[in-house]
Amino acid sequence: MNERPAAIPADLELDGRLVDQAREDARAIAREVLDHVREHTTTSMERTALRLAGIDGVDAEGTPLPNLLVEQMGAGLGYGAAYWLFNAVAATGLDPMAVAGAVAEGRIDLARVPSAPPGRVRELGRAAARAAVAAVDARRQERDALVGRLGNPPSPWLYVIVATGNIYEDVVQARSAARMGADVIAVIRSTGQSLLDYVPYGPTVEGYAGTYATQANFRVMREALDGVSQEVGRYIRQVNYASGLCMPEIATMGAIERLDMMLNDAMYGILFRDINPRRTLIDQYLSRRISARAGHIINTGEDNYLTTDDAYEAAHTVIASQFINEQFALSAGLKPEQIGLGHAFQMDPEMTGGLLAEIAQAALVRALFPGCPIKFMPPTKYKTGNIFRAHLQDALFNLVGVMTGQGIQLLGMPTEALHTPFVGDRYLALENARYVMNNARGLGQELALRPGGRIGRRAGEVLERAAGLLGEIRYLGLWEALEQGFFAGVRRDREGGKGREGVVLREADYFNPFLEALEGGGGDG
Amino acid sequence: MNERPAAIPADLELDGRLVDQAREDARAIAREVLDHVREHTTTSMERTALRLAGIDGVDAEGTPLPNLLVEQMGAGLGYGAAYWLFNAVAATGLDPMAVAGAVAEGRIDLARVPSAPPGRVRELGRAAARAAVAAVDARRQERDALVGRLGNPPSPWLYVIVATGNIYEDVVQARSAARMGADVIAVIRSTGQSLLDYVPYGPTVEGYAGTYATQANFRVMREALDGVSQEVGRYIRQVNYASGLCMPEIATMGAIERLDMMLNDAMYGILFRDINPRRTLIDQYLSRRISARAGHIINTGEDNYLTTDDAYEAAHTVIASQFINEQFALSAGLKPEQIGLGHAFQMDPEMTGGLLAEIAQAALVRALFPGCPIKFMPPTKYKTGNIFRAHLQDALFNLVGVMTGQGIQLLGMPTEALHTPFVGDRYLALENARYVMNNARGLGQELALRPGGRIGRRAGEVLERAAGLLGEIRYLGLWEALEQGFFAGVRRDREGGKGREGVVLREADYFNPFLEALEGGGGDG
Amino acid sequence: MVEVEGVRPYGDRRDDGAVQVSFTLPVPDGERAREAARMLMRQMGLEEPQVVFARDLGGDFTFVVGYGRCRHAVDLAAVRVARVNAEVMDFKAVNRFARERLGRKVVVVGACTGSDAHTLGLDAILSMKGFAGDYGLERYPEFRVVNLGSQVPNETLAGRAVEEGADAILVSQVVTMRDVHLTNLSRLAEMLEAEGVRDRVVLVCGGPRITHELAVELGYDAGFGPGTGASMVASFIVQELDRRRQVRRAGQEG
Amino acid sequence: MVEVEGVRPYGDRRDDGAVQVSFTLPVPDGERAREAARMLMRQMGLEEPQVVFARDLGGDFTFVVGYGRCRHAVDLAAVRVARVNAEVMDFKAVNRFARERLGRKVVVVGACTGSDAHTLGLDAILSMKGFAGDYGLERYPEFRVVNLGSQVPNETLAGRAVEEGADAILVSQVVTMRDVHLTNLSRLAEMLEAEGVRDRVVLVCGGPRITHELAVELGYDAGFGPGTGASMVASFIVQELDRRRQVRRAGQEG
Ligand code: B12
Ligand code: B12
Ligand SMILES: Cc1ncc(COP(=O)(O)O)c(C=O)c1O
Ligand SMILES: Cc1ncc(COP(=O)(O)O)c(C=O)c1O
Repeated sequence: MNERPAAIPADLELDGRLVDQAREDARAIAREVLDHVREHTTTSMERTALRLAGIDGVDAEGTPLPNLLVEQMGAGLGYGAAYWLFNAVAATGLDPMAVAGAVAEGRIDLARVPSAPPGRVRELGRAAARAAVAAVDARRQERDALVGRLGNPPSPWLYVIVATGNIYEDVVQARSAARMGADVIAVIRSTGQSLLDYVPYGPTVEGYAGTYATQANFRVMREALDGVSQEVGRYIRQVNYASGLCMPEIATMGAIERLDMMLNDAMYGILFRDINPRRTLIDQYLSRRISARAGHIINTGEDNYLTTDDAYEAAHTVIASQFINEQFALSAGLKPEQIGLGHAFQMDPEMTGGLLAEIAQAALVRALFPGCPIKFMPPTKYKTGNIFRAHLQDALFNLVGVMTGQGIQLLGMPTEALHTPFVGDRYLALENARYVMNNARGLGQELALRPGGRIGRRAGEVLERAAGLLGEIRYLGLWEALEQGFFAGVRRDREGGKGREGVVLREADYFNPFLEALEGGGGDG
Repeated sequence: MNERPAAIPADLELDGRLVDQAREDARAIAREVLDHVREHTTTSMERTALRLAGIDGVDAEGTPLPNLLVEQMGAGLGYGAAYWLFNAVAATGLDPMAVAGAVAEGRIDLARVPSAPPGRVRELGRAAARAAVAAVDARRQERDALVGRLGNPPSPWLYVIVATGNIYEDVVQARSAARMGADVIAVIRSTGQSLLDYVPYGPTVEGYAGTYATQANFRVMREALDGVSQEVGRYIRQVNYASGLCMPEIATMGAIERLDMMLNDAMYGILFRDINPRRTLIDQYLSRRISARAGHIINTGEDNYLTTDDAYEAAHTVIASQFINEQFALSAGLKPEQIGLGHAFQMDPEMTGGLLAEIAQAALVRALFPGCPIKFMPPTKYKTGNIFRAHLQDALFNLVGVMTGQGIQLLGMPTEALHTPFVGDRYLALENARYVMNNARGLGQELALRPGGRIGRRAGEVLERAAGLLGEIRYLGLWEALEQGFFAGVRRDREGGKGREGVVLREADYFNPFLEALEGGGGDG
Repeated sequence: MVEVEGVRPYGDRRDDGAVQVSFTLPVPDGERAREAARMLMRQMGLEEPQVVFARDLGGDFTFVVGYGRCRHAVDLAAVRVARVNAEVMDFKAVNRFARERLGRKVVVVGACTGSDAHTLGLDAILSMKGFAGDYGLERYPEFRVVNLGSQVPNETLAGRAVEEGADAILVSQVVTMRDVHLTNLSRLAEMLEAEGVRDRVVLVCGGPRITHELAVELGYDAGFGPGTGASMVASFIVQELDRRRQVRRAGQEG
Repeated sequence: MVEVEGVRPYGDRRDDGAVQVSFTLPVPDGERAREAARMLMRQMGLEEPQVVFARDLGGDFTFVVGYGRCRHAVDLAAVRVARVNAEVMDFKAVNRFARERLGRKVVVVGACTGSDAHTLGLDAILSMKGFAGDYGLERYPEFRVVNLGSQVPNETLAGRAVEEGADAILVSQVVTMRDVHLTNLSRLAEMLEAEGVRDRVVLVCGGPRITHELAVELGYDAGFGPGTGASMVASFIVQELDRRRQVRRAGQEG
């Protein structure tokens, strides 16, 4: 993604003090939340610890073992699942997986295992954590090696989705997409998976408008993409969703199976899935710690605000949210080049001069987060069954993407209003991007913004409103801001929503060697 | 068309001296040709005189009366058809139409009519000419009144073609197009009409990839467009072709039936229809005199060069030809606002950065001819059966049109490679233009060319090569340049090609009161 | 071509039958794929089938664009259109109608059911703001609205409807892949049947792929597609309630 | 859907039969136009037909975009492809073949016939420059090319062919509206028959809408469509001439 930065964003005459102010407010907003995070854990966080300890698989009823064990720990969860697990390991001499198996068969009740010497338990846990992190590092080095050998495509990277519901069909279509020029392949999740409080197991062949995110499915797709990467001589990146009630668990699976990007937003689950705010904000921290270590690029979800809110009126909420997501990410140890802040081309196509406003927005995001690989989402909301006009909306979107130097371009589909992409739709979308971007290469360097023009003014206004909003949020606190519906016009109570029951206060001697190890990796979380 | 000029063309730092030089060379080139023109007439020129005298209709065999009479004048044509006609009028006391009828029935042989006193003949001719010009003026005032009441659309004007072969079907589709937002309707001629040495007569319902240009067809379409103009509250302009072997006759029909634009190029017939160079250059002068008086906007055909030549390599030949067409037009009394110089968006869509070169070209043309309503032609050559990509090529074409402030935008069709437009194709083309132009309104004012950038450099190079070419042509003379294949890579001998036999030397007392009257209208021809 | 009575597609002349198609064949590009495409077009009744563009999609597929002349025709007189039977009234008229004919507040319970989280469509009908200037039902003084939002199980919706004594149930289904919407919608209808509440409520569904015809097939009283405004829905509900009231009255009298 | 053996259109799963169509009906927009469109799609064998977009084109027409699931399928094994029977050789190979097997220069006369003025296609085959890096026949040492250019009457072409003692006649037809190309092409073939020169020449045509299959139907020896390079044409001509030579020889001997 290390291209000469597009020149148009650099033309924006932004008020530097305002930018610093906004960033400082966002830092304070995140800090307050993180104080809360540090005092709590969640069922999903603890299941993540178990997964990192190597526990996987399901019991006779198909319940994932991490869920089974965490349920058994019940009220004791505040001590950390790792404590119970390694206590049992110490006591029985079995390895974690064997302990889990015994629990599944009812041969062991973790609460009743005689407690081993704390020092011993911690030692075992830390050893396991070192091993886990080493495994993650190994996959990351694998990626670095492949990218080193195969190289990166020019930006924007072309990102397409597959969503057949059947991982084996997904693979066929992903290969076709890569051969047609796609750089990044995302497997969309089956509708509603985000609200499952467990991760489905094994390869799956039925899903609704998406394919279940399972570790086996991750592996199947990774193998296929590694294969086609060799064939096309480009490293093809794989994406899934570290989002919903199992956010950190999926991040872990993504780390183990060498996914390259994770859709992961500090607030998406709260706003769009009515997941409990505390649950989501606690989970996002750990999931980002994992992604930071795994070398994932996270993709934030601000684009979604514009599906419920008006893209022109609410443009500043996207910027404000990006500042917040940036701070949460940095606090979790993610480097700027790992933070794919999201936004979208969603203004009313009937708006006269709308393209100027879209350019202003895209240039503003680029200018505010120069180190980040910005994720640019396509027009969707105003698409209709008129596939011909939809194709044109995507053409202007692609033009703005290349003109303003976006990093990751999620390609729009002519059939957006109709169905998840057909294999032929993906061809048309890739051709659209290739044609427009190749034909317009360099335009962003050739054209400059006229000083004092409408584009510059619009960008300045949006920044001002975003900074104002951040000031308010800092004053109120993020919890209150969510209750007042500052984002996407949605109000969420800090105690309401799904998965609240999974939030647990950490005991004084809470034990989570994996988190410790990951935090060793840096960041100020 | 009186919009604030787009700013991008104004950014071009063109060498003013070079521009003046080019224009001066073009003036000299035209002057030399016009000296030749003034000494000759053509069968089509004389048929035009007869039409202006009110002679229309066909004989029993279907031969148009103007052709019949001119044939009868044979060698005497050098005295001017008007002489023979009004001599007969004077001698018989019949009116021109009656004389023609008598000739058709073989009751009069113009050569054998006793010659009346020359003074009397001239007097009758000049009276007829005054009446003819007055009739043309009346139609022009009619247009001015309608435009005054209904107003003009914003530029670029949206221009579409109809080409069913059946004038009544054309009318249905023209109405539909106007209601969908078209500003200008051109009826494409039937394949090959340009090589007919007569104008077909009456309304026609069969044609090949076009509809015959006949005066009756002009009238049928004019009525329909006047009707729909009232309905949509915009004056809908009508276009046809004053081109081919009957160039000035069709210009006359267009003046009488109040057409608004005429495709009319000083060299198209020579290059693309292998019509004799002398014939074409003589005919174009009279046809332009008529269009000047009728208030037509002419559309020149430089776009066609790029279908046989490479659009990037031959870009300068388009500019050179435009300078020449401009001078021929001014010499015939056309005002700049009547000179729709043509060019096209025809570069290889696979060319990296091609859009920059297209912007450079469009901006250059706009900057060189600020007073002219530039006619911008769509991509056609590189279109294939891939209607989806074709639609995108047109989107970038429309973007460049609105960004650079072109005057008349001939809309591209997604099915360009397949068939003359279907009614549905026209809808898609108009939607494409409306969406892109409305969304990008103002972009040309907001964005500036970076000084010393690639776009500016490219424009400068093209201008330099064009000026160089004009210098050479001035030195060689246009006749020689055509023989050496300077345009469209086609070589044409001044004595070769179709219709050469129709070129006649004017006698000392050549009589053409209509030309006299038209030249009274100004211009330095 | 075979001359059938009726309307045919129109390219640039009456009855030329011009039709454009595009599809992908799970076959690598090449003459065989193109010929196969032409054969398919012939089977569709497209004469003079032409493959005007074909592109290989990475080895296993060929994308095709084709044109042909449609032999089929439709007798317009025979075209039957299923319409929601209610005359559309505006905000004021609906409320007046409710006050005068029903004499009580109309209670509606709405939800996006199953795993569907697309609330914009339902909100367009229910929320104050409404859609394209057409106020939502919450703003109607004569309506009481309970909007359960997204991803609501059919059970929950049915339960709340009974609790609230709903006059009408409004269901939104936007996700249609693998026909989930059909399953979801018919399940709810059956459930209400089973619980014997079906004929106590006006049952309405909507979504981008919903037509009134389809809704009726699924056992609903009405279905609304793209571009629906709240007033259309409100008009139907009050008129339907009034119709039922009259039927009941007639029943009692007779 | 009815299970037929063979390949079907593929949207996002094998055999889902997904097909996109667009066409215009000479009927004003409205539910009737949409329903008529659905009925047409059903007649084409498209199940679950959906009109996903419809727009009025100024009163008299409705433009429609639709999707449906194609019931038809094609048995790939049964697909027959008409191919020009000649193996393609390159510039060098063709000239060597001509020298060795024919032992004389091959004379070709080409033209855009009738009112057709589209010379680029023919020039791509005949001119020195050629097309996409594939030299034109003028550059072949073993060929003598007479390019008559545009808008050449069939009579003129036939006449010149005889004068020049042409081995092959190359005709280009680009304009196809109202099937003019079919009329032009068959007229020429008949004319050559009538003058008894048909079997003395290799008769070839080409153009964007020409397929080999069509050419043969029209009485030509071969037809070439979009993307043709001169070498393909040259290969066919020399091999066809050689084939005929052998047949004649065999005839004399037997
Ligand atoms: C906005 C949007 C989202 C937003 C939703 C935000 C929200 N709170 O609603 C977000 C980003 C969250 C989202 C997520 C997803 N989406 Co979504 N989304 C869309 C999008 C872009 C617009 C839909 C919309 O709001 N239209 C505007 C409303 C007003 O129109 P409408 O729904 O048609 O409603 C009108 C009528 O239908 C009718 N109506 C609708 N409901 C009702 C109900 C009643 C009772 C009545 C009377 C009338 C009525 O009246 C309304 C006003 O006229 C469409 C694509 C498109 N352009 O259509 C995709 C689309 C609907 N989404 C799709 C998918 C697959 C998803 C996901 C499942 C993807 C995934 N696997 O992650 C997720 C998960 C969501 C879930 N669990 O359901 C697909 C559905 C494919 C299919 N046919 O099954 C679409 C078509 C995109 C695509 N091509 O893939 N999506
Ligand atoms: C360039 C062009 C012109 C130029 C022609 C310049 C010239 N000297 O050739 C100009 C501007 C003069 C022109 C004019 C017209 N054109 Co024109 N033109 C085109 C255009 C844009 C490209 C055609 C082309 O050159 N393609 C490139 C060549 C290399 O490809 P090709 O012809 O397919 O040739 C290849 C193969 O087919 C094959 N091949 C072709 N011929 C032969 C012959 C032999 C023997 C062999 C072996 C192979 C072979 O080999 C070639 C190389 O691979 C097309 C639209 C399009 N994009 O296709 C319209 C198009 C062909 N034109 C069209 C029309 C209608 C006209 C006009 C008649 C319009 C009018 N009424 O005024 C006029 C008049 C021309 C006339 N009298 O015939 C229509 C034809 C519609 C139809 N299907 O009938 C088209 C499709 C545009 C449209 N959609 O309306 N045109
Ligand atoms: C951050 C994030 N998570 C998840 C999703 C997908 O939704 P779901 O949670 O239903 O899988 C999105 C939607 O684009 C997203 O942006
Ligand atoms: C000036 C001019 N005349 C005529 C034509 C049309 O060709 P024809 O002379 O065959 O009608 C064109 C083609 O665009 C043109 O530009």
